[in-house]
Amino acid sequence: MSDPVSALGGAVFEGFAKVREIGPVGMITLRAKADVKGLAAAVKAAVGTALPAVRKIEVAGDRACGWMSPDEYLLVLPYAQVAEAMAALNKGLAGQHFLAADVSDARAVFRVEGAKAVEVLAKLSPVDFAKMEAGELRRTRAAQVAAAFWAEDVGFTVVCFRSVGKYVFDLLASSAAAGSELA
Amino acid sequence: MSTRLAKGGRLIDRAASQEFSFNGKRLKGYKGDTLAAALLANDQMLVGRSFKYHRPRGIVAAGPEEPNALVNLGKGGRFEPNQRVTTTELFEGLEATSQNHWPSLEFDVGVVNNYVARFLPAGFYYKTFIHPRPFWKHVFEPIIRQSAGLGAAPKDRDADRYEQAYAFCDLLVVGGGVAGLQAALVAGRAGARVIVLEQTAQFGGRAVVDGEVIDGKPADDFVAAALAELGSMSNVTVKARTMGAGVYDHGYVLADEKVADHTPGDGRPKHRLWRIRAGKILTATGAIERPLSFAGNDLPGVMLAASVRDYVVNFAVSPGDRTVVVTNNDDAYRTAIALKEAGLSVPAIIDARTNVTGELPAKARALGIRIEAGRGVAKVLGGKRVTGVSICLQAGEGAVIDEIACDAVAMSGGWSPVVHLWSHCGGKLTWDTTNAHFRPDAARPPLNHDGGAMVYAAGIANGAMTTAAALADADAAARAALEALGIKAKAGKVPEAATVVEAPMEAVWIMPQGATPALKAKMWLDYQNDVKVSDVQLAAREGYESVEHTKRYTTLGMATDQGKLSNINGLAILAGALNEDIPQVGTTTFRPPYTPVTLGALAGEARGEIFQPLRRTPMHGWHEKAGAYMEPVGLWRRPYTFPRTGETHEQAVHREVINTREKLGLLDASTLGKIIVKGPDAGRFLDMLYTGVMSSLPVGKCRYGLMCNEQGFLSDDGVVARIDEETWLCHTTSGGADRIHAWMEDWLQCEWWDWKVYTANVTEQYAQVAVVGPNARKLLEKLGGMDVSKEALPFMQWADGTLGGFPVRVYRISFSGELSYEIAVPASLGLAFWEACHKAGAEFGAMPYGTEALHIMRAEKGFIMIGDETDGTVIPQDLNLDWAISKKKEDFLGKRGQMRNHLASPDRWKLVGFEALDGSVIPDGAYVVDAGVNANGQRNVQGRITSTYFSPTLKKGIAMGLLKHGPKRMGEVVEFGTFKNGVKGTLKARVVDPVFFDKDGVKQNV
Amino acid sequence: MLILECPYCGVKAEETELSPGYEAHLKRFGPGSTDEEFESYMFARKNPKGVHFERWRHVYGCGKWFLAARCTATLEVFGTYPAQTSEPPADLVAKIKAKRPDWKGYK
Amino acid sequence: MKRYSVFAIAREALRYHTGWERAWRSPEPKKEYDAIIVGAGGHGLATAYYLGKNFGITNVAIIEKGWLGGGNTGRNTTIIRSNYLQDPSAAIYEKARSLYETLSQDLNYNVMFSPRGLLMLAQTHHEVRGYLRTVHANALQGVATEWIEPARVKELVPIINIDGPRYPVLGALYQARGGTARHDAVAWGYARACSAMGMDIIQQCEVKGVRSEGGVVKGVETSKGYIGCKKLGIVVAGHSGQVADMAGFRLPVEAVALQALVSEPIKPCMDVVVMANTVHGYMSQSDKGEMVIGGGTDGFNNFTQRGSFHHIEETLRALVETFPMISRLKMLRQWGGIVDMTGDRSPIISKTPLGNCFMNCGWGTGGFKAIPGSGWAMAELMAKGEPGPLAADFSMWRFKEGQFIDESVAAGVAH
Repeated sequence: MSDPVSALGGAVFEGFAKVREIGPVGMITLRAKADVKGLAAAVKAAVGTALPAVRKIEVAGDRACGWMSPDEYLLVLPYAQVAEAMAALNKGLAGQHFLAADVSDARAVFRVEGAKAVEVLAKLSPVDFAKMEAGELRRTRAAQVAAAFWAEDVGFTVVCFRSVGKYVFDLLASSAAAGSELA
Repeated sequence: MSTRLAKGGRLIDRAASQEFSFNGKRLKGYKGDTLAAALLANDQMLVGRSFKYHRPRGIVAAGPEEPNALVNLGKGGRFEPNQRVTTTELFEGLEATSQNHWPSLEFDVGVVNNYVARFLPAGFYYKTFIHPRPFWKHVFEPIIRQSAGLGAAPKDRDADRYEQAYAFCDLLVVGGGVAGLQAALVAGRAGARVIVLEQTAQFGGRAVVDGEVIDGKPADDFVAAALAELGSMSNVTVKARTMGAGVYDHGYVLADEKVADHTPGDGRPKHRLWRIRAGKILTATGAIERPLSFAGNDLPGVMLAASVRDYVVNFAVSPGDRTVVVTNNDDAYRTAIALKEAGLSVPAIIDARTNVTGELPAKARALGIRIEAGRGVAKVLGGKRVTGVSICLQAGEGAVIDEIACDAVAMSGGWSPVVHLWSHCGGKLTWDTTNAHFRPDAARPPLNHDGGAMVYAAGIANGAMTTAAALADADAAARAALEALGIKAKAGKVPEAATVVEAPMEAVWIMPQGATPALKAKMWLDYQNDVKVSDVQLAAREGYESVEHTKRYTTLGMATDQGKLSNINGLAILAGALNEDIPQVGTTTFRPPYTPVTLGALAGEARGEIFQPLRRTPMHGWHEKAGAYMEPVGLWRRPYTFPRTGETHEQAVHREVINTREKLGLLDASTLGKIIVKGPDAGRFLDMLYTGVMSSLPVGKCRYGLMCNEQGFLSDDGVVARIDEETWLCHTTSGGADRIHAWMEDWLQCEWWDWKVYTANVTEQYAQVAVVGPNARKLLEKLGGMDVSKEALPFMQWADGTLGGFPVRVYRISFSGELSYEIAVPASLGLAFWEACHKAGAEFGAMPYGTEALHIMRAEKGFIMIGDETDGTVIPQDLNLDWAISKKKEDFLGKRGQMRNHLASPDRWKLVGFEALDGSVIPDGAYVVDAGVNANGQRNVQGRITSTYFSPTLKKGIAMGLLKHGPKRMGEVVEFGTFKNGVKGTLKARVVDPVFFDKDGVKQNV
Repeated sequence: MLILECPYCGVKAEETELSPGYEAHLKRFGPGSTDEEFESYMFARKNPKGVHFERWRHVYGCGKWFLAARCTATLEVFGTYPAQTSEPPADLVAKIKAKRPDWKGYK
Repeated sequence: MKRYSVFAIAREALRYHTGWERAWRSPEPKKEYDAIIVGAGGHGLATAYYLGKNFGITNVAIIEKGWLGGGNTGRNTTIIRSNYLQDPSAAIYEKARSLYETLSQDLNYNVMFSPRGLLMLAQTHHEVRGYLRTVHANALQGVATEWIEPARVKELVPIINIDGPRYPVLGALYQARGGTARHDAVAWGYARACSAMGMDIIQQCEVKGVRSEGGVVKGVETSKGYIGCKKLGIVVAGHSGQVADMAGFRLPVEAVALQALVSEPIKPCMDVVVMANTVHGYMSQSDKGEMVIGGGTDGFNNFTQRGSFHHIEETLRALVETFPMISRLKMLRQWGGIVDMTGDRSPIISKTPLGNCFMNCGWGTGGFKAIPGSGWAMAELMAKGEPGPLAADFSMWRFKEGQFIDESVAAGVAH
């Protein structure tokens, strides 16, 4: 068997900001209502974070849990730890109404880095970045496809569907082209 | 002649000379020039020809209102027609050519229209060219089209790129004149998030040109200080060269930033389209001067008075040595004074007002300028250039009193506020009698999402006509906007501007008042479209009384300047002709954009590779390398076939079919939709969604299912697998995953919200490979890792395991009638698994196959295809799929719809197979004809083809289709109407069973 | 270019992040209903020039359907609320009535 | 009515065009008419015209809230075609198209019908099959269309990017006698002809109510007072629901915004009309030289005549990709109209629950091209009280039966 391969094999672009594909990253879609018994503990056991508030993401090192909708969370973790985390969820939520699905391979993940990273995204998403709160996970649109991002270090982590990974990378690269800074 | 003055010029850098060309002539200008200024500096007054009569046209204005001076700019991939010279910044190497003439600008054959202009009044084409009938298309229309059209059509692909960006603010200030800057200062100091847009490269608007004094200092100082202060505020963004193009609902504003128009080819985007969402919008867009309607007012050399001033003050360019000023207001005297102070001659100021008082006329008199009060221009003299004016009594009919030689005329008919942005979303206007213009009616603003005012007008754009008034108005407007936003403004003093007392203007719509028809036929309203006073009067006479009728009948205001100069003058003429007041007649609707926006900017980054998202499976790159011919399926690309060297697509497809049927075929089926449905109510939910029963499906098994919409029409199909007690996996068609997932969520969220069901679209988590053909099991056995025998994994079951070390889920399902496994692996291993299959399958004759082979094989088996057998009007019963529809269930989506008369009718067309009697392939889309014609004379039909192929397996044409009472008519011969290469024909075919191959399923059940 | 606030995640979403779904509070008629009932469920849509209740999905966000009260003549938005209800909330109805005294109320 | 001709123009030119008479009268309403048409757009005026011409009914008033031709008639992209798939659509649109052929002569008003040819591009295999089906259907319906190969497409439209790369052109459905006409002139020409027959066009007159007695219409309340009528035709696209409300019935119609735009004019570069449905855009070049561009509708009820701008962007993305040379042209003006959409996106020409009251609406995005055929069929319906063959399938009761006239099935679109 071969090693898992991310959508673009780690493509990189350097313009006024740096764009690089990272991954493969472990991701689990967890559907459950916030008041489900044992949810917080199961998430803690799976990725080591608290349950995020509405529109927030709780980050703990290379693991995180993001609020996706009133009954959906996105768990982020190292690719190799997914099976273990799935087991923890299934155990912790046994008997409850929930759905946990491994979506690690269904996503492409990018880092957009640099002091002007926000300008790269401002060309693609109808988001008022100045009003984004600390620790906010924003689900929106990047040009013509769905995307989600949150601020991390000096820049953003951007998640999209795997099949459009190349499209999103090309978009980010075109937006980050040297000389096209917004300010 | 027009020329460059020896000194002066606020905006030019005489040390930086720039070379450019016009109609091949090499000319020189300075950095800071507009192309218009540079042309005038080179005595190039004649720059184009008008639309209809091909009259010679010169530069009239100095800004975006310019109707005449449009040129072709650049060449090749940077060629751009209809570029306005007054808003084009000069750059080194600029190449421009004039438009709309043949063979040359100086000598244009089209000018013949001018000499027969009398025969070509407004709307003449509606009244003629009627007979003979074919002549319109073949003779008249081509002539009209060729003579219209202005600039040349670009030929090449655009060499530049464009981009778009979002921005958000509390207050958007459009206009970087002193009013806009003052508003921005008030808002910026209050801590509001502010964006300021200025369409040109400079700030300050008219005040800096007219030498206004603010707080005791030149306006230039005020502007510099304001920009410095705004620049220091982190909450304020100031953008030059950015035009506020349009205001849309809920505070959405489009703005066009000309990033690299003046530095072409420097690698930056040419334009950036800003999509701004503003809490409130403040429009401080100034005003536009109106021409006066006198005979010959369109000759090159007749210009707007303030524009003449702009050229002199900003660029040190004199439009003429001797300039006559014609006016109905005091402001135009500033032009006379500026010209005189620049050492130029002003032979006379012709003022339509009988009583000329005020400071500015006094100053003009003191400078020794002759003032002709109560007079008007009877006619401008000259051909391609002004040579003089004859003057008359304004109150008279145009009898000439005197002639004055001159080479330029500066005219002013008063000022119209730029109300476009106020009006785009429905802001209403009020008529201001004092200034004879429409201005925003603050009581009736455009409304925002909360029902409050969305736009505030400020300064001259709001009818505050002096610098002092404009500053005070802008200050107040900004404060009002802030208050509505809930932001507290800081106390502050409004800067004070020195005020020159001006006497009232007097509305003059026709000069002279009682002009004869001959004169009125030479008074231009719309220069570019050649609409004259006489045309508007004709429209009114003929009953085109609505302002919209007049505009459309005469084409007034429909040229590329969108009537910036002509609308109010035309309206006044119409009101006069109808004997109504101007406000009763009303204005036409203001539509975005304020000035034209390049289509490339509106398309943005979406071109070439990123025109649309292209969805790729993990094996996409492999297919491309293998030379696959791809076809779009939704946003996916799927291999249609994998042609080998020398093969046609058809040959390749046939090879793939035969190989799969005889040996082994591999298909990338990753695009198939996969949706997990889980929960205590999941079975109940799926029973509502599918026409069949899914709740009873045992764990480990698969079942084919159909989904209908509420109308009852078949919308999707696929195999459902029961994963565990609470979990099902639903396969959808390739294009259907997102749609079906949304459909599920719609019902769960909006109808059955108390049902405990969760869904997850995991389509992209898995790559899926169909291993198909007699050798399929051999391949899997060679990969090894799990038992895929007939006993362990019978047809319509699934199992988890490993194959060749890959974690897999294997579905024993078939869409080809062959022994077939569909194998799902994590997408990140998809390519490796695909390659492993090819490697291991080589000895069994493995070949990839594409969608066309897939389609043929399913048609040979009589399997339906969503999108082929269905088209949104077909119900499962039409396709003899009753076996997949539960009779027991009380309800499922679509059941009630299918009970309606038309859908329950026994006369519906139903699925059958067709075989042409001659063995040929029946043409795609052909209809089965029936006897006679219907009440509309159309041939009656009784069926149609839904899929038709040459079957490489059976070596003949096969087809599926729908036929009235079809299944009861097996063996009958029917007739198809065919139509190929323009020739109608017929083709006889026999009605047969739609399963053409291996009816008993021997091959798949091994 | 509308902005509607998603009642689930609080995002002031712009129209391009949403997908429209036409009339809200439709009552589904299945088997057992009359042809007239079924026709009215499928086709007889409300089309007022004024206050209208409609469905939107925050498709590029949390994926949830929500409902909005909006004026079709001015595009004023009176409020948004979750989809799991068969009629508009009373406080929203009261708010609209206060702003639009002529409005005849939700029917 | 004085006839229009080149001689009339020459005669008038000599007296500075002071002798032209009004194109239509602006009378005050009479107390009663044999028939009232509500709505003086193209469809309403055409209905009145054919009532007079085909049935001799000339005691007719056409009542208009604003100005004649001021609604969708003057806001569309002027495309005329009849290459529809379903029999009822093909019949009425072909009737309209054939009437357009001689409309200028019939009305003595040049409506500039320009049968320059119309192409619907096939850019997926699915679309190819859909158009092949249409071509076969059209051949049996008596509509002259053909399937043409990419090389011929390129010949007809030299500026097209035939090879994609994204959506290569695989061929096209071609209607050689499809084209365009001058939209305003259609309304004006009909209005002038109606007025000449003695009909009253009453502008600036808003209908406020419909009066009936015993289930039969008696007249309309208007801003100019009550006007009686024996028959009432409601032809008010975009506001059909509102007027139907006054007449006491509900329509299966929703109002949405449809947008269009024109570029600045350039010299002729495209002689045919091109529709690219895969990427959602269509374009033609007007006689003035403007590229006339249209796209899709909004998805929400809207009466503002302003659409959402992202639809314009989507359309332009598609067209810039399809015709790369337009990238450096400029958008001169964009606007919106309110169209009414039915459950199957096909029109309604129908009797109504109210006696002697007839409805013509639901043309969606396809109204302009239908005007003469729609007027013809509506006049027949009003005159006879029963639909003729052209209108028979467009009953407002078809939805209950599930008998749709669905044009979307062959990758076609309704506009």
